Amino acid sequence: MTVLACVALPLLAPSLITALHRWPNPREAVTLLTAGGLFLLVYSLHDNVLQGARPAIDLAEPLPGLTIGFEVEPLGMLFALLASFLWMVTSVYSIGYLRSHHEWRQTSYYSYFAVALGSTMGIAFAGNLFTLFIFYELLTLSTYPLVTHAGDDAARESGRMYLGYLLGTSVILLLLALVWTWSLTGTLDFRTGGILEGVVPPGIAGILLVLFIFGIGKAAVMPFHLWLPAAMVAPTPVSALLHAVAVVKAGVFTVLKVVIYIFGIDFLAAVPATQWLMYIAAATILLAALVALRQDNLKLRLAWSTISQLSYIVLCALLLTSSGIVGGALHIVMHAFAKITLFLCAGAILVTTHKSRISEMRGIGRSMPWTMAAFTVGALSMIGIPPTGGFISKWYILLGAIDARQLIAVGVIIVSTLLNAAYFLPVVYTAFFHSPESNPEYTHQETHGEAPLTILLAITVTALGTVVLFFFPDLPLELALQLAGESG
Amino acid sequence: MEYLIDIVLLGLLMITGFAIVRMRSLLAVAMLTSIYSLLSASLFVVLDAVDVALTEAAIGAGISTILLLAAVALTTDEEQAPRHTPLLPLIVVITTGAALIYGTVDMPHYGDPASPVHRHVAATYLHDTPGEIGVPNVVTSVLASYRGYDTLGEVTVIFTAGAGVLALLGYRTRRRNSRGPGNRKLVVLRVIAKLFFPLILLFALYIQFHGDYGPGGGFQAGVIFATGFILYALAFGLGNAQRVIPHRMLHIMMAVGVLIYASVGIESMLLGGKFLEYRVLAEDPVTGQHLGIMLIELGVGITVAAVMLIIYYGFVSQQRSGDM
Amino acid sequence: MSELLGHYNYWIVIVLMMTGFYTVIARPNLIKKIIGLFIFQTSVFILFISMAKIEGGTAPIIEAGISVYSNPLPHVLILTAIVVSLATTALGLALVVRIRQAYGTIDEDDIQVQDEED
Amino acid sequence: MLLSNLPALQVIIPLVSAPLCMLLRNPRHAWACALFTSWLVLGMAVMLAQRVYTAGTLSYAIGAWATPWGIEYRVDMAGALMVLVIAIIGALVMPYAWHSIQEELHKKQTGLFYTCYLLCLTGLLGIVVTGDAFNLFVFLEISSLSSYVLISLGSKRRALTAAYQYLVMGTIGATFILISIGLLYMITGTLNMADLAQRLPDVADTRTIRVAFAFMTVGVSIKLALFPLHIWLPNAYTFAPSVVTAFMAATATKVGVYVLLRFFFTVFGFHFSFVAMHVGEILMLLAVAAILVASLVAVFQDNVKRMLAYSSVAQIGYIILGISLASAAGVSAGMLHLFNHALIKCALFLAIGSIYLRLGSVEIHNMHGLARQMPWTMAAFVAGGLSLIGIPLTAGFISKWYLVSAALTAGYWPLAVLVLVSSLLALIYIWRVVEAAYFHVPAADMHRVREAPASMLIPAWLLIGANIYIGIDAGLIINIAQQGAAVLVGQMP
Repeated sequence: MTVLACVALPLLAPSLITALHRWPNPREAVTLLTAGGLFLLVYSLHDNVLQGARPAIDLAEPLPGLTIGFEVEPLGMLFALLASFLWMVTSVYSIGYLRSHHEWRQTSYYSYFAVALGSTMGIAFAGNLFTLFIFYELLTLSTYPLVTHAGDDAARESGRMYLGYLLGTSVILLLLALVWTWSLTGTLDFRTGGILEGVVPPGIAGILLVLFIFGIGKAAVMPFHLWLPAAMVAPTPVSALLHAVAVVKAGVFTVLKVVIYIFGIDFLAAVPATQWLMYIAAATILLAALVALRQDNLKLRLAWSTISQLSYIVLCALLLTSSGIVGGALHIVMHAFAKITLFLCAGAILVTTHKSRISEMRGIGRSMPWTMAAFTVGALSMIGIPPTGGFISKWYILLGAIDARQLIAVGVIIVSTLLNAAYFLPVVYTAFFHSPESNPEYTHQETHGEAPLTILLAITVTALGTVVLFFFPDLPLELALQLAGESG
Repeated sequence: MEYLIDIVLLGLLMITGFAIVRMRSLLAVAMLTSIYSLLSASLFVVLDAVDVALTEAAIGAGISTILLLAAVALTTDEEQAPRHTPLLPLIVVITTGAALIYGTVDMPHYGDPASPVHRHVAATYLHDTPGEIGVPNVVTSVLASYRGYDTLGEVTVIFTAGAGVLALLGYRTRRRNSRGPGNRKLVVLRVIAKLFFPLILLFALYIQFHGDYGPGGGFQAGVIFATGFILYALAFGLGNAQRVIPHRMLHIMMAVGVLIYASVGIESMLLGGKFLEYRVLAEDPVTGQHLGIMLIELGVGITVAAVMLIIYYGFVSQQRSGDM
Repeated sequence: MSELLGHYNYWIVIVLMMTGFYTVIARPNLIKKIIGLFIFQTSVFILFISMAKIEGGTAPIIEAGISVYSNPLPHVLILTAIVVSLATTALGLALVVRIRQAYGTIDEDDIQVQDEED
Repeated sequence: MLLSNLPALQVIIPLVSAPLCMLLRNPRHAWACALFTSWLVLGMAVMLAQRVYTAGTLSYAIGAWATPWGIEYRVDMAGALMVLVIAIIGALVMPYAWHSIQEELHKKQTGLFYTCYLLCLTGLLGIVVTGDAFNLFVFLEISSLSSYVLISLGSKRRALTAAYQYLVMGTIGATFILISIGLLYMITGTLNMADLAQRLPDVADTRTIRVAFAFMTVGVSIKLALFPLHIWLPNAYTFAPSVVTAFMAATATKVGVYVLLRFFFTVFGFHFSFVAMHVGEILMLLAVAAILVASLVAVFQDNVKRMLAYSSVAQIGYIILGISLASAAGVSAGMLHLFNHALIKCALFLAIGSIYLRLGSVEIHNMHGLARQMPWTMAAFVAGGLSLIGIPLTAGFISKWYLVSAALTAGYWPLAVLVLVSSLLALIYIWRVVEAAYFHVPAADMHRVREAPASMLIPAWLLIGANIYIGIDAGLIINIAQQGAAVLVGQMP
C-alpha cells in the first residue's frame, strides 16, 4: 500500500494545487507538504527493503500477461529516496525562485512538477518494464509544459525538440524493443538474471540491446542527446531537479534495470554488441565533455556535463561487473547531489544578477560567497575530489572498469576527469579571483547581494549533502551492494 | 431471328453510347440517354425479362429523362471541351475492360441451359413458386416473397432518395396564379392530358394489382402513377398539380409506403413467424402469401409514386440562377 | 470459334460498360458524369439479364405447356438495381443543380479553380 | 418474440423509425425520435453481442425461407463487434447532435437530417448482419445514398462538391461490387455467402472468379477509402456537418473493412484470397503507402478536420496492414484497431465539432489560446490525440502494440518500425494543434469563446473514458477481437 501511496500522492496533489490557485501561500504549502510526505513515505520503505523485503502490488492487466504493477527493489529504492529528498529541497528553492522572478502560470508549474515526480516514483517502483514504460512516457509528457513554461517561440521550439527526441526514441526504438521482447518471451517482468537468456540468440539480443540503449532517450547517449541542452530553456529549478535528477536519472536507471533484470549481466557478456555500445558511451563521455568546455552559458555547460556524466552510468552498466553496477548506482546519487547544487547555484546567480554567461560572472564570488562556495563543492564532487561524494562513485566506477579489464574505459574515465576539472575550475576561478571592475559594462555589480533566503537554504542543503555523502555513504552503498549482489 | 434482333439492338446501343460520349449538347445527350434506355428495354424484352423491360422503360426512358432535362434546363446546355488529355482515364478504362474480357473466357456460354445460373437456386424458384406462393409470375414471387427483404431495402433506397432530394432542393409552393405556361397553344395538350390522365391512373392501378399474373407490380405502377401527375403538372402548371396532391400529403405517402411494407413484416413476427413470413398472415399459407404480396406491393407503389413526385416537384420548383 | 460466338454478347456489354465508365472519369461536366454513371449501370443490368437468358426459354411467368423459363433471379436483382440507379441519378442531379446555384458552373475544372481561390 | 427476432430487429427498428422521424414536423421531436432509436439500437446490440458471445453464430432466415433461397441474416463474433461499434457511436453521437445541428443546419433540414441519419444507421447495420451478397449491395446503397445527403448538408458550398465527388466514386465502387456479385452468381448460381463459400473452391480456378475477386476488392476499397482510392474522403470529412464526420469516420469506413474481411475470409476463403490471388502482398503495399503518404499530408494541413481526415486514411492503412499479414494475430490486431480507432476518431471529431460550434472555425491558426476558453473540449482533444499517437494507457496503444507484435511475429520487422515511425508523424500533427491551443498567446477576440454545452462534452468524454478504460483493461475487447478473427480466419492453416 505504501508503494501505491508513493506514486499516487504526487499524482493527486495537482488537483489540490489547482483548486488553491488563487491563494499562493496555501498552494505552496500543499507542494511542500506533499514533498515532505512523499519523502517520509519512501523513507519508511527503506528499512524493509534493506532487510530483503520486496513490497509489491499489481493494479491492472491491460493486456494478457502485461500488468501495471509495482515492486520495490534496491535500485528503485535508491532512486526514489534520491528523487523525493531532492524534490523537498527543490520545492523550497522553487518558491523563492518563482516569486523573485515573477514567473507566470505558477499554479500549472507546481502541478506539472508534482505529476513529474509522481511519474518518477512510478518509474522507480515499476514492477515490470511495461509499467516502467508507461511512467517513462508520462514523465516526458508532464515535463513538456515545464520546458515550454516561458511560452515564447524559443521555448516552443525547444519543446518540440524535447518531445521529438524523447517520444521519438521511446516510441520507435524502445517500444519496438518492448514488443519484440514480449513477443519472444511472453513477459516483461523484471527477473533476477534476466528473461532473455536461453530464449534469444546473442545476435538478436544485440539488436535488442541497441534498441533499448538508444530507445531510452532520457539517458542521452549520443546521438540522441540534443534534447537535453534544448531543455535548458526551462526555469532553473526544472533544469535542476528534472534535467539533472529525475528525468535523466530515470533514463540511466532504466538502462541499469534493463541490463540487470531483462538481459542479465551474465547473458550480456556473450553478446558482442555490448562491447560496441560501451565504446559509444565512452565516446559520449569524451565528446560531451569537450563540448561543455566550449560553452559560455553556464546552464548549457552544466547540461553538456550532464550528458557526459550520464554516459558514465551507461558505461558502468555495460561493464557487466558488480563493482561497475555499484559504481553506476552510486553515481546516480552522487552526480545528482553535485549537479543539482550546481544548477541551483546557476539559478541563484540568474535570479540575483540576471546573468547566465560565465564570462559575465567575474568576481561574483565576492558578492555571493555562499552561493559560490556551494558551487565549488559541487564542482569538486563532479571532478571526484575528496571529501565529496563524487569521489566514492568514481572510485567504484574505476574499480569496475579495471575488473572488466577494459583499459579503454579506464582511460576514458581518467581523461574525462581531467576534462571535468578543465570546464568547472575556470568558473570557480572566474568567480572568486577575477576582479569585477575589469569589465566596465557591469559597474552596478556591487548593488546586488546574496540570493533570497529560501534559495540559499536549498543550496546549502544540497552542498552539505554532497559532503556528507562522502563521510556517510552507508545507505546508498548498502543498497547498491545489495543490487550488485542480486545481479551478480 | 432472336439472335439477329439481339445483335442489332446491341449495335444500336453501341452507336448511341459512342454518340453520348462525343456529343457536347447536353440536351441532345439527355435525349440520347433516353434512347439508350429504351433500346435496353427492348433488349430486355428479347431476353425474356419483361418485368425489367417495363421498369427500365418507365424509369430510364421516363423519369430519368425528365430529371435529366430538368437538370439541363436548370444548369447549362453546353458542355465545355475537356482541358486535359484523357490518358489516365483511358488507361483505367482499358485495363478494367480488359480484365472483364479476361473474365469472360471461363464464363458459361450465352443462353447455355447447363450454366450453373439456371441450375441451383433459380430452378427451385421456378419449381416451387406455384405450390408455395401460388403466383404465376415467378419474378413477383421472388421479388416480393423469397427475396422480399431486398425489396424492402429497395423501397428504403427510393425513400432515401426522396428524403435526400427534399433536403437538397426543398421546394417552394407555387402560388395559384402561377399556372405554368399560360400559352393558348397548350390547349391541345391540356385536352389530351385531361383525357389521358384518368387512363394513366387506371393503367397504373392495373399494373399494381396485375403484377401477380403478368409483368408489373408496385414499383412500375408507382412510376406510371407519378408520370400521370407529371403530365398533369406539365399541362396545367405545377401550382395546380400541387393543389391536387399537396406536399404534406406526399411526405405522408412516402413514409406510409415504407411503413406498410415494414409493418407487414412486423405483423408476421407478432403472429409468431419470422420477419416477412407471409404465410402466417392467413390460415392458409398460400393465401397468406397472396395477402402479404398484395400489401407490400401496395406499400411499394405508394412510396414510389410519392417519391417520384417529390423529386419532380423538387426539380421543377428550382429557379435557374440568373434567369427564369 | 464457338468460344468467340459464345461470349460476343458479354463482350459488347463490356464495351458499353466501359463507354459509361469512361464518360464518368474523363468528362469534366458534372451532368455528363451522371449520364456516364447511368450508362455504366444500365450496361451492367444488360450483363445480368444476358446471363438469365436461356436458349428456347420464355419469360418466367408460369403457364401450362411451357417448361423452359429464363432465370427470374437476375431479373429481380436488376429490378432492385434499376431503382438504386434511379435514386443515385436523382440525388446526383439534385446535387448538380445545387452546385450550379452555388458556383455558377457545372464544370469540374472551373469549380476546382473557384475552390482554390477560397 | 424479441429475442428470437433480434438480428432482424437490429436493422428493422431504425429502418422503421426513419419514415416515422420524417413525419414529425418539430425538429426537436425528430431529434428525440432519432435519439431514442439510437439508444434502442445500442440496447439491442448489447443483447445481440451477448447472445453471440454465449451461443455462437446466429442465423436468421428472413421470411422463413431456407438458405440459399431466402435471405439470411448471420451474426458471428466479428459481426457482433461491428454492430456494437456502430451502435455505440450512434448512441453517443445523437445527444451531441442537437446543439451542433441546430447551429450548422437550416431549420427546415433538421428533420430530414435525422431521417437520413437513421437511414445511414440502417444501411450500415444491414451490411454487417446480412449473409447475402446482393442484400449487402442494397444496404450498402442505403447507407451510401444517405451519407451523400448527410455530407451535402454541410454549411459551406464545398460540401456539395464533396458530396458529389463521393457520390460518383461511391457509385463506381458500388457498381464494381455489383459486377462482382454478378460474376460470382454466374459461376456458382447462388448469392448466399455461406453457400458461395461452399461452392467456390470447386470453381475457384476460373478466370471469372479471379475477376470477380478483383472487382470486389477494388469496389470495397473505394468504400473504405484505401489509398489511392481515398480521394473522396478528405473533402467529405472536412465539409460535412461535424456530427456526420464524427459518425462516418467511426463507422462507414470501418464497415467497408468489415465487408472486405467477410469476402476475403468467409466467401473466397483464405487460401484463394491470400495464396492464389496474393492479395496480402498488394494490400500490404497499399497500406504502407497509405500510412506514410496520408500521415505526411496530414502534417501539413491547417484545417484540423482535414488533418484528421488524412489521419483516418492513414489509420485505415493500419487496419489493412493488420489484415494483410494474413495471420490470426494480424487480423485480430486489425479488428482491435478498427474498434479502437472508431472510438478515438469519433472523440476527436466530436471535440472539433464543439470547437467549430463555439469558435466558428477549425483552422489551427485561429485556435491560439483556445485551451483557456474551452478547457474540457481541448482536454478531450488532447486525450484523444494521445490515443491516436498510441501513448500507453490509451486504447490506441493497445492496438498499436498488437499490430507491432503481429508484424514482428510474421517476420516483417520493417513494418513494425513503419507503424512506430508513423505514430511519430501523428504526434507531430496532433501536437501542432496542442501547441496552438495551449502554448500560444490568445488571439484578441478569443475571450468571447465559451465552453461547449454539456450535451456535447459528455459524449466526447464518454469516448475518452472508454479509450482510457481499454488502455488500462483491454482484456474483454481483445478477447472479442480474437474470437472475431478466429471466426473469420477459421479455415486458415
